[in-house]
Amino acid sequence: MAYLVPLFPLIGFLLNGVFRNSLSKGLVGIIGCGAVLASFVVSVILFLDVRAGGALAVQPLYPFIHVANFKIDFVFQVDQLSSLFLLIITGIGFLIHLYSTSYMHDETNDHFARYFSYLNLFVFSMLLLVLGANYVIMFIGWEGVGLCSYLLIGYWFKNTDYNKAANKAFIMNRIGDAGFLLGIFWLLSKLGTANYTDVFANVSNLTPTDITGITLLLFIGAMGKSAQIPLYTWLPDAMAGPTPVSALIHAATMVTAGIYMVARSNALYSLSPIAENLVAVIGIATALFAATIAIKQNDIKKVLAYSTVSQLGYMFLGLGVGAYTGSVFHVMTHAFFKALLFLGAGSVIHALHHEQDMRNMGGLKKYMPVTHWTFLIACIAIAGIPPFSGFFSKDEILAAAYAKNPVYWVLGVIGAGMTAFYMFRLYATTFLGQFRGTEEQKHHLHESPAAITIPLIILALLAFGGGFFNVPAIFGGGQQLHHYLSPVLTAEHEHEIAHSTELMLMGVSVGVALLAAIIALTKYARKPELNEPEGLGKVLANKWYIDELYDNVIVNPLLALGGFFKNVIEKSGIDGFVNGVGGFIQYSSRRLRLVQNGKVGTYILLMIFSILILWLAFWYQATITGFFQKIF
Amino acid sequence: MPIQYYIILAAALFCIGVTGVLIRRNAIIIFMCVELMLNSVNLLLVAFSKMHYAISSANNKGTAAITTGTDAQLFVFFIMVVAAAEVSVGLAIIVMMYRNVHSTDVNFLNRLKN
Amino acid sequence: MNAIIFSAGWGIIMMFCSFLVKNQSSYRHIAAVGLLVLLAANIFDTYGVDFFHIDSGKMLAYTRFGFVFNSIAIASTLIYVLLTGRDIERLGRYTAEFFTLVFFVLCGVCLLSAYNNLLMLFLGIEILTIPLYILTGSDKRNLKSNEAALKYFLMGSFSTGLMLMGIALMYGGTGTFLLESSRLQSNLYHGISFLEIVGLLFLLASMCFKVSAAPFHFWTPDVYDGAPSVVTSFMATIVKVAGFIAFLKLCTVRMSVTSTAIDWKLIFSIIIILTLLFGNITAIFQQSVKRMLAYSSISQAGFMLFALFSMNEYASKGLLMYSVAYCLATIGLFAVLVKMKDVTFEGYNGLAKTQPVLAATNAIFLFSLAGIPLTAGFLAKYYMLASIIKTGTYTWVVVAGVLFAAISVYYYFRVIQAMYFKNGEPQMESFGRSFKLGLVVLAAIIIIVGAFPQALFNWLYF
Amino acid sequence: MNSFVYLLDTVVTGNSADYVPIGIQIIFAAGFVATVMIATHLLGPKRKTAEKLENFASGIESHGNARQPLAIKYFLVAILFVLFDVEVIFFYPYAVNFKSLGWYGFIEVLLFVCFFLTGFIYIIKKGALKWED
Repeated sequence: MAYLVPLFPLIGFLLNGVFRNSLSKGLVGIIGCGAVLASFVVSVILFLDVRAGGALAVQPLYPFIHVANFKIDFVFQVDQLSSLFLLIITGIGFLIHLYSTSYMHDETNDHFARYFSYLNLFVFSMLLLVLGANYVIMFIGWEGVGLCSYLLIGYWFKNTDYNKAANKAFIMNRIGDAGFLLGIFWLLSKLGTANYTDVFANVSNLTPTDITGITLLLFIGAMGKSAQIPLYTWLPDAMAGPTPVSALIHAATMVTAGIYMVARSNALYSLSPIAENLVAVIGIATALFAATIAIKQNDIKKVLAYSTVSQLGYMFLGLGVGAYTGSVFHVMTHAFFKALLFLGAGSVIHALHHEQDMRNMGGLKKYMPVTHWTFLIACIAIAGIPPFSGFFSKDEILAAAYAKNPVYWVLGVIGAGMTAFYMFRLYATTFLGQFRGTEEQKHHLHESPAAITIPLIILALLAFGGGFFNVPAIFGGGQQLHHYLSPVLTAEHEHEIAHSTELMLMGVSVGVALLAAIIALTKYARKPELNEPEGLGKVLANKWYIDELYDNVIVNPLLALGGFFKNVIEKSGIDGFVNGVGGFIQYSSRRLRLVQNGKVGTYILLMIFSILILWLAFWYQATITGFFQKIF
Repeated sequence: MPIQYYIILAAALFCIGVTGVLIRRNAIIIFMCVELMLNSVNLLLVAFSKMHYAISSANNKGTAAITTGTDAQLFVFFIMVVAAAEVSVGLAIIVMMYRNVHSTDVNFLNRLKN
Repeated sequence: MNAIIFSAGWGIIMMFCSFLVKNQSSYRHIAAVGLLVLLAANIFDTYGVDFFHIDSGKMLAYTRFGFVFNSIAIASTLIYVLLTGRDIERLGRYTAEFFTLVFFVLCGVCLLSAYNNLLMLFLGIEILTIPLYILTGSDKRNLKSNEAALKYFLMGSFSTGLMLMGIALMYGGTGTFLLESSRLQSNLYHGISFLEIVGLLFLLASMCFKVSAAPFHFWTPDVYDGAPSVVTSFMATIVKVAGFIAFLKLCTVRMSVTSTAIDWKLIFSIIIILTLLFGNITAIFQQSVKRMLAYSSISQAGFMLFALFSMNEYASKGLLMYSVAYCLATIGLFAVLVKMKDVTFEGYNGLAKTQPVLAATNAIFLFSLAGIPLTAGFLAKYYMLASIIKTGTYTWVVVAGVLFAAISVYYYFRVIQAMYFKNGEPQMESFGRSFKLGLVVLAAIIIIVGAFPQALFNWLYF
Repeated sequence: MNSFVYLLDTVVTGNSADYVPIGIQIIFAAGFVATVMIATHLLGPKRKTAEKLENFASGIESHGNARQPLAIKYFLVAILFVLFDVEVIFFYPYAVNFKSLGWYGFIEVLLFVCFFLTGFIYIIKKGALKWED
């Protein structure tokens, strides 16, 4: 049954892709949304099955690569982890599809269909990634996701900048993928299998060096896909795509792939302290770094993008400190509120006719009530204010971080404060105060249609209530998610902190977040930041000049090296050699064909001589071969 | 007579044939030299036929199967027939060429080269 | 036996048709029907239904390999007749005789695929070549055709002389004409007499001549160039490949027996390298596509020689594959070539614009000859190279083979370049839609065989 | 016996020294060819006169050009004669074994003759033997 889940989006992709010129927009929307809805339904059934303790299903579909003893099958694995991800992907994915039918309605027919076929392919790839029962299948999905992100970011392909952004996303991802692939190869060469069950059962056959190497290489892949330092710069640029695509990338698919992969490989990571520490350090560094950048961004989508990077950092922090459940939980809640944020932002952008600069917004509260309220809920959720969902998940990670190393916790709380600050800055600048756009825009301001608001409302409910799936023991919760996932996340660290300490920690983090939120609200509701920033602000607004740094340190030297090879080595060296060979052959051709002089007598004479020579060669072949063997 | 006489005679005839092919330019004479080569082979085959009969009877105390060596003689017949067929075709080609260019010199027509 | 008798019989029927049937254009239909009958008869024979039980006294030995090859040869001839039948009619008044001779040649092919006796080898080769002398000169008023026929005839009969000398010496050494187990029959001769070896070398030289392997290839370019294109098409494909089948049998059965004491590999490697060298290098500078194809046939022969070098299972399979790939591609190329009024490279300029189907199929044929993957030619070359690698020695021959294959791309792609990237108005004879269809089918076969080679090989076993 | 099959006794042992006699023979063969060619060149007097190019017909002066155009039908008949004449060869082995082959052999020979006849019919039908134009 599991195969149905990716099958529906695949069919949707094929239908919309092949018949994009003949289908009407309505039909395209129905096919696109219907496919994802169908797989959502199947996912729910699967989830209930697994939850009811149904047989853990490893479902072989067909033999994929069979070379001698080396076997890789096309296998799907439905267990607690993958079924949960299936729900997130298909559920959120469906809402985004639904939202897109309205958001993309201005596109022409065939482009509309193209958009939906890409979208379905995206969901398909992500499902493949999650469902695969071995690293190779995961890699197929992994690559598919990368491809689709490229296609969708460059969806408006007439804009050169957008194409550049698409390229950037693809290349950055490829760098990570190379690491991922090497990790898989390493694994295959050591264990001969890539199946999760076999790998985790045979971990003991690996040396510590192997495990560290493999996990680090796999983590490089995760860095690319999940936008961690140093491979994060593609994600903010990925805003070039349509807003629902951003929502899809940030919430349901793509960036969570890295988290999924590390969580899936928890049995490996927990055996390598080096890898765990690196994951945690990279995670917290990214969380802080991205948060600082987000504070000074003026593009509504850029703020959200950096907030995603930052939140992903939290997730990796969780993974690094062994709070796997917490990370997965945060993936889930983050999916809710980040999808909500993006869709809300999309709604705003839609209403303002593709205006993305916050400085030209403001006061939208009264024009777009539904968007406003849902957006506010999302902001509270992401800021980690109880009892909204973000609080529970983020706190679980922070508690685990404290248990591991208090420094992580301190940094995490600072990051949480910044999160609250920039989110409420965003909220205040956008929805409070006075409208600062043109009269024209003001005239057209309106609440978005139902296809947009309904997903917003659903997501708002989830963003508010999503936390209750895993209420910590301290609040008398049952930790349902924790128990549900425990068969898969065997390496979960059970952190031992006293309840009082935990309460204190929560209090501090919530206090910091609330403080930051209030400062931001008061500061920006009345006097939004309209001028160009100065000093440190300018550095932050320019994203610490990281793009420029990469350009100068990596891209430009590479280009120069390429130019050197192209102009010097190839022109004079290789071309000269190749042309020389060609010239020599042509010359010998001209000479050799003179042998063919058209005279029967010559031919027969040559034949007779060759017979004699062949005879001699035959009779003295022992001497001849011996001679050659002596030379060579 | 010892077999090597025959072998040397056949080899000499064969060499004469080859030499003729090499040094003559008249197509008909070249062809005659080829026929000489074939006939040297015929001679050789017949000689070998007798030789094998002799060897066989010597090995079997004077009684060899009557058919021993006859296959070579039959082979000679086939060579003669095939040679006749070749003659008819070859002469026809030479006549055709003669009718077109009034020469039987093999080097006269030399358009196909390089 | 079916194929031999049917081909000879249908040849006689065609002969009589020449005065019984007046309508010129019906000859090729009769020939096509005859080839179909022949194919059916051979397939019957393949599965054990022999219409004539004739005791050949060990002179002929039928193998599945030989039957499959017969089928390939007959089917290729059928394709050849269907594609170029009209052009054969344009050749002169003797269309029926032309087909008669084609059938006789096929009779020789069938003999060569089954011979077990040097007499049969000799007869097969002669039945094969004598009609070809006539066909080469069939354009009677054309001086090039005359010259080609004369050269072919003189050198061919000379090589026949060599072959007969070889056979006679081998007979002297062993006392039998049988191909296999010759020495086992008579325990008189222990070891290998030098007469047999000298004979084998003579035979080797003449077989090399027949398959146009260097340094006995000199006749090939001149004869292929001078003969009428329709004849060249037949001569360069089916006939040459049949020569290889006979050669392979000679090598695997006779030489491998002697090779317990003697290694033929050095001689073969010399021949292979020379063949590849002459074929490829000389082809580069040609101005005429027809002559280029003649040289390319030499270089292809160089690759087919790999099978004789390695003499293992890969080799026989590969040779079968090669015969399919090479025959079909060359027949296709010549089918287009005979329609061209100008057979130089310039004549092909701009063909892709005026005749896209012809250009595309031509490109596929050239790809196959050059050994580009996904075509039958690639797999054929692959099998050939693999067969040598299997033997484990002389890997440098493989390296040379790959290098020369790379060189061959140059002159094959010159045609493609002319067709697609140059401007011109190619002058062509008229042709119908069925001709285009035939070419497309041919190209499809090449690609299908290239993608699913097992379809061909399974035939060897079932 | 040994004396006349000594050539057969050379057993190959893979040692190239065994082939020395062959090499000598080859060199002899090539040398023979070369000697003959060179000798004829050197020995023959070189007089380039018109008479030398004339046909030699037992001292009788030739009349006209021997290469006069000849009606092709003479040639045709001669060739056909050669072809059919030579095929008669196959009757010799049959004649030798006439009795032992019996009726079966007779039928086979009859078949052989029939093939002949088809060829003959073909020739007649094609008008190859038609003397008058």
